[in-house]
Amino acid sequence: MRTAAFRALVLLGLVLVWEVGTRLAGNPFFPPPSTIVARMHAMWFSGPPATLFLTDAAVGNILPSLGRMALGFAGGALGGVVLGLAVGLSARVYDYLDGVLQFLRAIPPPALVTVFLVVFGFGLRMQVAFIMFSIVWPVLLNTADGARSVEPLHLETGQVFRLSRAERLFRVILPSALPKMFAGLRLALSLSLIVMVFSELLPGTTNGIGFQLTDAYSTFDLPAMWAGIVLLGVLGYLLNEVFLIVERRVLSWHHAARELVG
Amino acid sequence: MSAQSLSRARPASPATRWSRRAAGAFAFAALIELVSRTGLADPEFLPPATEIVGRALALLADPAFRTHALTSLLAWAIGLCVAAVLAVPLGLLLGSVPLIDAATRSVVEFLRPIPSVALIPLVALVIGTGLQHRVTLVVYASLWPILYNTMYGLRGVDPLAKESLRSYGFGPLSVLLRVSLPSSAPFIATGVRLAAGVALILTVSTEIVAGRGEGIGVFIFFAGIAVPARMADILAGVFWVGLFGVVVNALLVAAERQAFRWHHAQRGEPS
Amino acid sequence: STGASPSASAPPSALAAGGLEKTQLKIATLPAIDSAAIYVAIDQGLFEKEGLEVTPQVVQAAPEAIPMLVKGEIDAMFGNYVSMFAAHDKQALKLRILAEGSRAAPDSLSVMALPDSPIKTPKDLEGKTINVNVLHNFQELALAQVLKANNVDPATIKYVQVTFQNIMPSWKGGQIDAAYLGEPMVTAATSTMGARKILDPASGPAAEFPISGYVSTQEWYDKNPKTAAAFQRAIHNAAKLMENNREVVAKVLPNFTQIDAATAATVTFPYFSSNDNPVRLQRVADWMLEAKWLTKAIDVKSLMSATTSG
Amino acid sequence: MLEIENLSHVYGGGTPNAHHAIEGLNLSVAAGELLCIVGPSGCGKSTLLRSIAGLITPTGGQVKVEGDLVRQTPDNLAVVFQDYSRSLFPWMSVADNVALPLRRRNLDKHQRREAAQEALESVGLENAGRKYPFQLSGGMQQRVAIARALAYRPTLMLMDEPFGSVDAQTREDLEDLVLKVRGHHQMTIVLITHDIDESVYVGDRVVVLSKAPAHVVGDLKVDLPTPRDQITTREHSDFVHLRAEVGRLVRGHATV
Amino acid sequence: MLEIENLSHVYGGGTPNAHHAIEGLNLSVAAGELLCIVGPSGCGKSTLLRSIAGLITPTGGQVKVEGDLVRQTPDNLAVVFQDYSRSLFPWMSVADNVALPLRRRNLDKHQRREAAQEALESVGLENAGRKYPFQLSGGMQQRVAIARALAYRPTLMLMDEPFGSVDAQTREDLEDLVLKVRGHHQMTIVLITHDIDESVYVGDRVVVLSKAPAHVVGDLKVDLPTPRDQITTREHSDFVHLRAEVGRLVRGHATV
Ligand SMILES: Nc1ncnc2c1ncn2[C@@H]1O[C@H](COP(=O)(O)OP(=O)(O)OP(=O)(O)O)[C@@H](O)[C@H]1O
Ligand SMILES: Nc1ncnc2c1ncn2[C@@H]1O[C@H](COP(=O)(O)OP(=O)(O)OP(=O)(O)O)[C@@H](O)[C@H]1O
Ligand SMILES: [Mg+2]
Ligand SMILES: [Mg+2]
Repeated sequence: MRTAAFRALVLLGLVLVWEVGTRLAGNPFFPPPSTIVARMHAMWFSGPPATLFLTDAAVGNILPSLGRMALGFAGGALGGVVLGLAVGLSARVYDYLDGVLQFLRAIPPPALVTVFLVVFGFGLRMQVAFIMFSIVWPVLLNTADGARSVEPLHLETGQVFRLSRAERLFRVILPSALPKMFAGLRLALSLSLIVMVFSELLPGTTNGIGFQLTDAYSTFDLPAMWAGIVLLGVLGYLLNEVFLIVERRVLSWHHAARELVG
Repeated sequence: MSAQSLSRARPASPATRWSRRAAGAFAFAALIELVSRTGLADPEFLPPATEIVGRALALLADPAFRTHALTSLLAWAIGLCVAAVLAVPLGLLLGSVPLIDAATRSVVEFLRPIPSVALIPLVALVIGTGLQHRVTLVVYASLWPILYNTMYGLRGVDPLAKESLRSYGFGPLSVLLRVSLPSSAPFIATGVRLAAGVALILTVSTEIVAGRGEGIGVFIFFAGIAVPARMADILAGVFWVGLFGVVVNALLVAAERQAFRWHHAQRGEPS
Repeated sequence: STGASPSASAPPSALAAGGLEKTQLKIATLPAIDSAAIYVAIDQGLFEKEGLEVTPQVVQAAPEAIPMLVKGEIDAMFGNYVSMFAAHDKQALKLRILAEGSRAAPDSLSVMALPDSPIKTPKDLEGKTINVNVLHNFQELALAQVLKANNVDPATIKYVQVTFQNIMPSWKGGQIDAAYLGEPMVTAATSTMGARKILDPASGPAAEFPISGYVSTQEWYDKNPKTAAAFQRAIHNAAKLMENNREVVAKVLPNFTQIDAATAATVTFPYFSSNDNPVRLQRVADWMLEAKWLTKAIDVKSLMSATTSG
Repeated sequence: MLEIENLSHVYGGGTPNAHHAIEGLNLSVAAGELLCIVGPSGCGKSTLLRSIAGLITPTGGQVKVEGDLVRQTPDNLAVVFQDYSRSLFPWMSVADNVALPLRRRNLDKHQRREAAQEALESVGLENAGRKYPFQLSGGMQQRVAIARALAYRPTLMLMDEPFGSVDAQTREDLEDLVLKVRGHHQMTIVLITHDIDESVYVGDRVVVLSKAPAHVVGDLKVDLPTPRDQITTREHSDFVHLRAEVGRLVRGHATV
Repeated sequence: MLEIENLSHVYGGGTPNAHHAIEGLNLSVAAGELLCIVGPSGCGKSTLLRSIAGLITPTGGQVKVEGDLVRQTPDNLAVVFQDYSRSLFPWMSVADNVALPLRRRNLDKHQRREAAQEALESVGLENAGRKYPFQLSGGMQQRVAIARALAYRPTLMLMDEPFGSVDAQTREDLEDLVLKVRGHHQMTIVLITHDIDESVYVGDRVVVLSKAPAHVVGDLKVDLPTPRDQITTREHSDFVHLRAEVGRLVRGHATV
């Protein structure tokens, strides 16, 4: 509770500095936060109570964005965990796939837009594929690292008691790899928000936070652009908090064992 | 690099391993070739692999392309180094002083999801559009994997190892640098490997969206605005970027194996 | 002598030429045919004659050059009026138009359909999906006027933003019904795909629609009035040279666009303005206001030089 | 039951740091026998155990369990590792740790839980089931590892200094527990210990290994009356004699 | 040297799983004394040691070392942990592990290396310096942990079952080593052991703890002639008597 109050205080201080700083600078590219918040309210949160005060613009842009993000994150996370485990556990799979995966990992998605377009076409499929392709890597690499650094004696214990492959995977390797996997998932979560914005620059997009944001910039509606930025920041912050709650649940043993002593 | 397998398989010989790698790469190339040649994807927009690779090799001889490549390389290298130099100490700080972590978390988590597209004009406005523009964006994006892996790595350190050093009267800083850091170093290194990829992507992407002068991304952009778009050129550029990623990853993995022999040898992996 | 000359090594002739405040200029341009005048002026020594030394910097899109302009990294830029007026309206930039650049010529822009498409007439476009390079820009503005003149309700058109490179795949893949193309794509689509022209967006009310011009900030203009005038003269002179001489244009195109000499010989050029005309430019601002893209009216004349040169 | 022929193991073979842990070791253990192994620290006892369990592939010779060459871990085998604390899974409660291997036995969840609780009771940890390993003391963790192996009811049990971290009284109780279980369930047990008295007290046979590279330097049959008893057996004259004998053999090959 | 007053420690205080490990424990140790602590498994011995080392903050009472309240780890203290294998740093060679704490002493690199090598020799590991911990057997790792503590030359040394994983001969040698070093360097030593003979053999005093929550149930002065000797001391009638006495006290409070 005290740290929460402390954090709120720090945040408040920073917003104040931001407000004062931008007012003094008077640069139209950097509107003060009060202007931004007013714009956010007008644009998204001044709707009727029936829609939880969301405006049509909010329903039509924020929700689709979140949907894309959620789909992309889920798909990318799943793919990353499965591939990461495969690569981390099997020398054979590693040999076959590692080169190709490392190749794909280095490819800048904007250069592949045309290829995505011919393969997936306009719309949701392309966007979700784009997000998945971008966020899978941190999950994949960290999971592989986690799967590889399981305590050797744990593996041997599993072997001695002749645990089945599935049992070894789900009861020994996965729990050990989980802390590292979570580092990857946390990276992927905010990344999925970023890539969601990119995905809304893709040909044919007609809605979304990223769409609004770039449209605002191309028409120099700078407060609206900042409204998008701030919304992304707030969403990122909230998603991260939710993530941390889940993580604390899942990894309670890890935290307890690591933090209790000392 | 052998992996801990579910069942204890005998490590394959280097020859076998290399042939598997070759098979993997070949299969991937064959897939593209097939998709393109059969018209599953319009070959005008996804040329066959042979054509891409042929074009890539031809580009090597083009001094203009080499300049583009070197410029990107420079931005990438500077960006990655700066990110690592910033992120590791920052991660150590945030990972070991809960108060600072608490104070900064809302800000950090707020800043993190801001996409570079939104930042491109703002950064240009504040620090200009030269090399420093790309480098700033690269640093901003590739900071996170290193930062997070450092923080999570610290959490995985065996508390008894820390207690051992503390019991000899070493202060928190010594414990951090002599126990927590080396113990989490392998995971931090994985973060650096992740960041290397992110930095590469960001370098080229920024160039594609907002680069001028030189850079592989600029090369790709110009190939894209030709009529008709020079897809073979674009994908040849992509090919070199991807290949560079493979090489960098391999070098980093080799460096890790050298630096963390204790980590791998303990797990029965041949060094 | 004026102390404002930035460099002592500036050619003495430049100082003699009329006491320019600044002789070395950096100008942002676009990798498109519209930017040709500045390259012709360089190529033909027109800037040199004015005592100017101009370095063009190609940027991907005009909005990216605006931070550079605001920050003073460049002196002026070549950009489309719709973007510039929007920026001016939102006070991101205090605009000054140094010289007009290009206007749409017949057939330099075109809304086209593939040979087997059911779209035959402008009326068929109703309810269809059409690409634009950037939403809420001059393409939409001009087309809306022309559609109205053809009895088509512009509001029924669905615009999607598609980057240059992806127009062809989206079109062939059926994701857009008709393609809104500029040169050199119009020529290429006609010759290689047999595409049909449905409508010329630069006809009727939008004939000779002004697209882009050379702009700086008001502040820069106030500091460098003589340089601005010299620059304007050089651009207008280049445009005059280009009017009846395709070769001077074709010669410079490969320098900054991806158009090779062969294509350069066949494409339709836009009109390059050899004088400034506030009246035709005012039309753009008025249409923008009508489309509610501006918050208040802009008096274009007040943003332009008193000397219309030409 | 267990035959070891001419076993050798070299760590880091081919490198300048190669270490010959075992060389030309021969040993056989009959079904139902309880064999104690003693030997100097670092001689290769744990290495031997790992070879039997199929966790390492020896560089020479062979190990056969019930006539089959050991390539993988044989069926129905349990190991209590020397490094017991690392062999427990920190993400599972103590009861789950004990119950996990029982998935290989055809038991339902309820039965597994009961078997685990029973095993924990037998080592004096009836109240620890819901705790996590890190919440237990060293000796308690060691007993969890023992309980896990016992609950599994293996036919071959390998124990690497299983009673090193418990107090004297508990140790005696655990010794008797192992003897009792062995009798009930027809287990063959190989037990490594540093306590010479213990080796004679629980063992049917005591094998003494030399210092590295390990080979057998003594193989003593323990002919003490059964069932054994902590007071009377240890007072038995044969016990005193055997223990002196083992002591002599070990001392002849110590390290410091 | 060391005073413990009314010490209590509760793990997980406030939760339903709260565990009272120590309650109202009083103890004082004179400078230069070697105190042995015995007690049933899980009673709270390691917890007591951690409190003395300042690694945990006890929930009640206080610990004073040389008159100062222990808040942080006191100076010139060394601990040999029960879980020795985890207390070694896997990324360092054995020699570096031993030499690391010497950075707190004003020694240059060369001196550190020599002191480490000397300590390793004293525990019989002269050839292990360049190896990594995982390349050593359990007993060898334990001896590295002992060597690390010895090389540091602390004034207060805390040892948690330091000889549990070594063979009988090595164990005796290490016992004598500790006695010798204590004499030379004026160390105060608190040593936890489960071996009752050992506690009487090396201790100046033996303290017996009850089962959890731990408090002192016996405090015996060991008045055996010094220097002690593995053969003669153990034959001494007082030894036999004391050991029986300690045994009785421990058994009265065992767990199983
Ligand atoms: N992974 C390894 N790599 C290299 N050498 C090893 C490895 N494991 C063990 N050794 C060496 O092999 C020898 C035997 O080790 P082992 O663990 O079998 O001894 P042990 O008899 O069990 O000793 P202790 O009683 O101390 O546990 C030791 O000298 C050790 O240094
Ligand atoms: N981190 C912890 N959380 C909760 N309970 C703990 C924790 N550590 C120890 N305990 C409990 O405290 C009691 C005392 O533990 P401690 O490790 O001090 O015992 P010990 O006397 O050293 O036993 P042993 O001889 O088996 O090592 C035990 O019952 C144990 O379950
Ligand atoms: Mg061993
Ligand atoms: Mg203990």
